[in-house]
Amino acid sequence: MEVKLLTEHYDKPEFKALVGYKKLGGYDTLKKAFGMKPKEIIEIVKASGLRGRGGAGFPTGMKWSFLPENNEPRYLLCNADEGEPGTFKDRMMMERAPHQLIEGMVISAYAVQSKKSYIYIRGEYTESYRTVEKAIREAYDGGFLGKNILGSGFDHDMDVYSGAGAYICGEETGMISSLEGLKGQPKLKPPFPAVKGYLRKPTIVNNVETLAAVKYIIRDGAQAYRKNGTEKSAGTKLFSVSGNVVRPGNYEIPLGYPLKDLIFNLCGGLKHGRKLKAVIPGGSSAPVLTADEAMRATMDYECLAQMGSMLGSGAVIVIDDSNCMVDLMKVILHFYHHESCGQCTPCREGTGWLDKIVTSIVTGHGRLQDVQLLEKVAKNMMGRTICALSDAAAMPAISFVTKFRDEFEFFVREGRSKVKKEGYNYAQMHH
Amino acid sequence: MPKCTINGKSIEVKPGTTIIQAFKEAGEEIAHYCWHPALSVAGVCRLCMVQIEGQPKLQIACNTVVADNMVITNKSEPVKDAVRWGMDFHLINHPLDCPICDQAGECGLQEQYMRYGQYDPEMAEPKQKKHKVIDLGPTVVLDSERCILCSRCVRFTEEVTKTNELGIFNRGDRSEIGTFHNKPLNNNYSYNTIDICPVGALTSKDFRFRQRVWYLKEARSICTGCSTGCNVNVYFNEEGTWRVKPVQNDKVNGYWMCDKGRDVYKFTNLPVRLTSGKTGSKDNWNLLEAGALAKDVGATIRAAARSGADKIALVITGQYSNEDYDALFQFFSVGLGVQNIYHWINNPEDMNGFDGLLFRGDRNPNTKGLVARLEKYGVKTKWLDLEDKIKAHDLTHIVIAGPENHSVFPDLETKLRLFDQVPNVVWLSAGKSVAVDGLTAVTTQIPMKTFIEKDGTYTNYAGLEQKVKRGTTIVAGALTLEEAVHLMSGEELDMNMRPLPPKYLKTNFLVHKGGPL
Amino acid sequence: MTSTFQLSEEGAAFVKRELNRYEDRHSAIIPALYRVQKENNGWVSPESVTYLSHLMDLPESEIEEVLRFYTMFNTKPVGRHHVQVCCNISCAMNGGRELADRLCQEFDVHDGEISGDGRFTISRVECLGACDKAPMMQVNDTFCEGLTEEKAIEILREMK
Amino acid sequence: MSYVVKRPSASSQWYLPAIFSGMGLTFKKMLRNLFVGDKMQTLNYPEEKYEYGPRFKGNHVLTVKKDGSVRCTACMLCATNCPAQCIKITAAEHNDPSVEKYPISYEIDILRCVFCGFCEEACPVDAIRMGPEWQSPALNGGTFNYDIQHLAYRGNLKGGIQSRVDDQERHKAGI
Repeated sequence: MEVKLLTEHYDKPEFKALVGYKKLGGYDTLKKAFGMKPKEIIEIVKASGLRGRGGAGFPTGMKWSFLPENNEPRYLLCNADEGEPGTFKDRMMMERAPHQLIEGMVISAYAVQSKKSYIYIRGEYTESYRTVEKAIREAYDGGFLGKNILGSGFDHDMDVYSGAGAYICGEETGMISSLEGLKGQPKLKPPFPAVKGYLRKPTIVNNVETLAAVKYIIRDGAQAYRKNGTEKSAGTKLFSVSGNVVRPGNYEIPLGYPLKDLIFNLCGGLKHGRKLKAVIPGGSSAPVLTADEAMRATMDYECLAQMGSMLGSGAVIVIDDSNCMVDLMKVILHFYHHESCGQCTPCREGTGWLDKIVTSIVTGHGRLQDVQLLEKVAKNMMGRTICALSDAAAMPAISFVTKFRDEFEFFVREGRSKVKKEGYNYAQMHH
Repeated sequence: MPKCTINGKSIEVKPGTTIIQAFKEAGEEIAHYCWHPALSVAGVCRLCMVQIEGQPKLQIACNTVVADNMVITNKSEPVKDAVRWGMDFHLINHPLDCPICDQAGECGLQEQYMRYGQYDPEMAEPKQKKHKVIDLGPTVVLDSERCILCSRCVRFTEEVTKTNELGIFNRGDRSEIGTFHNKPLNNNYSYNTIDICPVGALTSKDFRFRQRVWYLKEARSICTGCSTGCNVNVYFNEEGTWRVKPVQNDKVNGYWMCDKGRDVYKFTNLPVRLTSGKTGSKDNWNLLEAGALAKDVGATIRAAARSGADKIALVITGQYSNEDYDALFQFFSVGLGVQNIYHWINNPEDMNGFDGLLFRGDRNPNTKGLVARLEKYGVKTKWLDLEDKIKAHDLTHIVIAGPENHSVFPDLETKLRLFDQVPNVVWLSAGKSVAVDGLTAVTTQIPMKTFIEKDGTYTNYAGLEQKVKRGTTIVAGALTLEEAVHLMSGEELDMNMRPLPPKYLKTNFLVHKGGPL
Repeated sequence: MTSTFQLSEEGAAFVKRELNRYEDRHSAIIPALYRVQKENNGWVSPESVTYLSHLMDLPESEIEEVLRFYTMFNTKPVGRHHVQVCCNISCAMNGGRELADRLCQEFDVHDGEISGDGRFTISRVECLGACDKAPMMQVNDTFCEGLTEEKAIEILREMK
Repeated sequence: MSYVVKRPSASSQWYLPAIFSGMGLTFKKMLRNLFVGDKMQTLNYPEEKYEYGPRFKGNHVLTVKKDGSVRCTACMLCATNCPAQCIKITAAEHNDPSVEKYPISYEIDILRCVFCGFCEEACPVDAIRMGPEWQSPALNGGTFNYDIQHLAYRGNLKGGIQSRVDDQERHKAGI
């Protein structure tokens, strides 16, 4: 069953504007939060077991407590650079409930004692940018931002920043670089952003959904939030389901929910009586699950990690048996080739190499050793770079090749897809 | 002081030392491209992988600070494998045009591939095509295909010169180093980007295709282009000198040198050198062996001095070594009692100029040494006195220890016209000059050796004395100023003036190399 | 590179404002480039970068680095309408690539180039975050979702 | 060491029979050479020349590209490898960036050459080969310094021998 916590009022258009939002209980939690000490809030968030919703799933309260205890100015950044293929939840959250995000951010900013925050929205989301910018203006007018918010003595300024089309800016240090007006190239860690981030000042970067969830944790308390989800994966999460299902879209479900139910109940199963072939459970960088695995999987951090995949950003891409896996591999690897920032050698050269290998396979020029080479190159890209993009390209490559090796080998041998419906014909691509 | 173990060697390092620095201190080899001691850490080549005991993932040595009791190795199989693949990733899109690449022979890719490479490349796909032979201004040629995007040059223009000409454009494997629409890279330190380029992506226009590096020998010397005295290696072979490159010396120049200093090799080469002694005047020159000529002219001067040392003037430039000056003063000031000693300052206006990094307005290597000696011998003359004396025809002889590097003496011709008014001119210089050949006075030209052909000490702007050893001989017939002065004073040259390195004295190398006879 | 580029007065004022809006002056590069692109028929020319460099007092190379890094800035002229067809995984599974081909054929234009009448530039892009309504395309700033080939052609036909 | 000297035997002291049999052989050959000339054992050098097999390592040839220009990239590996140090190359910048470097002068001092073939072996682009041609007479010393004109375009090469390594093809193949 869907559990609508964050998305409770999403179908009400008035929720978007300040008036409607306030009517539906908006900014009440902020008042409540100002009644608490910042440390208390951090403790509650820690107790709630909230984990980052952007991809890595790092415990949020723990991240906040990494900030050095000093009076240096610190920043709170909201990561709304939703670039992971298959993910579209943040866009919906910003377009339908900008104030929910702002409220969550002010609470979080109060908790970490930051006086300035930015929402970094990916460039393609022009609608989200306009909505959020408008909402911020409303919030300033309503006294929820600016000096001495609600008489609490807490000052906070918020601004939006638009990216300009780079997947890598979804990586937190890449986003910081981009916000600093540089190329969005990830920075070396250490130092971590919590110590030296935006403009070399302590910085907390959280995903849209994480920050919005903070509001509900403070409103209902940690225990109430924990009612949903599992022991280690608490709360609800939005999943963006796309691909070959009847009803694709965003679904808020408690963590630990069976993937099978998500696909076959909530999303109405597969189209045209097709058979399930594979599922990518957490955005294109998550290793793929075979149909068998998908039937057993539950949507929480542990189960998917155990299956060798990951929850990631919660983008569930459902693949039915009409698709050629080699063809999809080409799409995914082309994406990472296109998006590698070009800093670290293994990723810069490796993503290009992988793309070229799989291209020669899909155009019928593959050699049998190419299948093995894909795996070998991918393995040697893992864990060798500054950020995780290299791994993000390597993991799907390894999982596709190991789990669907027969399809790859068939393609190399026969020069055509094993699937009846052919994949896209790259050799005849219309330029 | 954290202690750590590097490949089994335990060493103690300063707090805050990174692992790669510790490796260098321990004398252990480690592969790397992007790390440079004088630039910020980029951490992008991913070659300096090390394994730290207790950490599951390999770490890069350049961005990891040594902690106490760290046990670090780069000899383990996972590290070797990572480096092998790292090298392969560097090379899959590299054009491998070593035969036409100027860097071949001193190339980071060649050297490190031989040491750490995979030797069995698996890349079968077409390589990424990028721009080749891009003209980046007066000094640098860029080849994007050879570039491994280590970003050293970009960081150099950002952090050292702060001119920001270079950038990395585009992304992924389409990334290319370059300037904004090939605007020229024309700061005074641009050659340094070529030095720090570990591959042949940036090559020097001045040196390009003129020699292969393996034909060249190198000699440690100093740059005589200005009073900073940057430490350099001069590259030479039997045909002459070909280029200079900076050598690290934290007291003087760090790792860099300026573009103007790169020209110092040019005045040492045969085409611009005075190769034999000359005597006569305009259009009527007799060539003579330098030593004989020095003896002759010495006798004349000594005779003239006996009839009045005030008729003789000595003009000195700041281009010679302290030893040269000592001999000169010993002979003229002490021996002959000449009082008319003048310091020829080539560019009085910007004598104290400084560009904030290395380059100084005083374009002589040893002004400080000369000034110290002028003081020591109590010389307090002004240049204008000389001009007055010449105009009053008070002088019969003028001896000029002229410039080695004529290009930094813009006033050469004006000054020569002045000297020409003295009946007898003795011109000591390394370079040949049309202006000197046009003198109408009775002139003796004695060829001098350049800084690379002699031993000597130079005092830089800060008073630091730097000893320089002879590197090579280009004009065998030339003399050092010290030798010329000895001959002029009537003495003979003896072997002690060009002492052999002690190792040759101790062991006859024929015996040494071949065993007992 | 003979003609010189200049922003409108409001444009220049906007860039000046952006310079002070963020903590670091560099942060204004992206907004400034957006503005230039808007005023320069959808692309950023080299001379406009030089202009921005003077206006913002930042090195040209830094602006160029940013310009070339992000995909949303065009460094070549584009048609009046920039059509971006998503070809990433969810769209690819639902015919995004075929849609791009069809559009290219229909309007007789090569991928990433301007059509003969100057109306369209059609390019294939990566995920735009509308995977639930695949295939989709972005025409200028607007998302057109849940397309069929016919529907897409119809939408574009109506654009002048 | 001691030597054993064979004393002439009594029969060999009669030398006339041996002279006549020797002369007989000479005349037999002379007559045969006069009337059946194509079976002659010797050549009328220099009017006639002996052709060696194609694998003979004689005089050097610089190969050319399809457009007829010299294939050599002036990498100097041959000169470096040459034990006799008889190769002298001067490199220059080529106008075409895909060629980049080429020799403006390439000289082999053929009198110094020891015909070891190391130059051929060192060449990365099949620019220098050693051919079956071996006669190198000349009237003065300077002619023994072979330049590009001689090495690549001498008359009997008929416009040059084409190199097996083609840059343009390699570029197309993405190497």
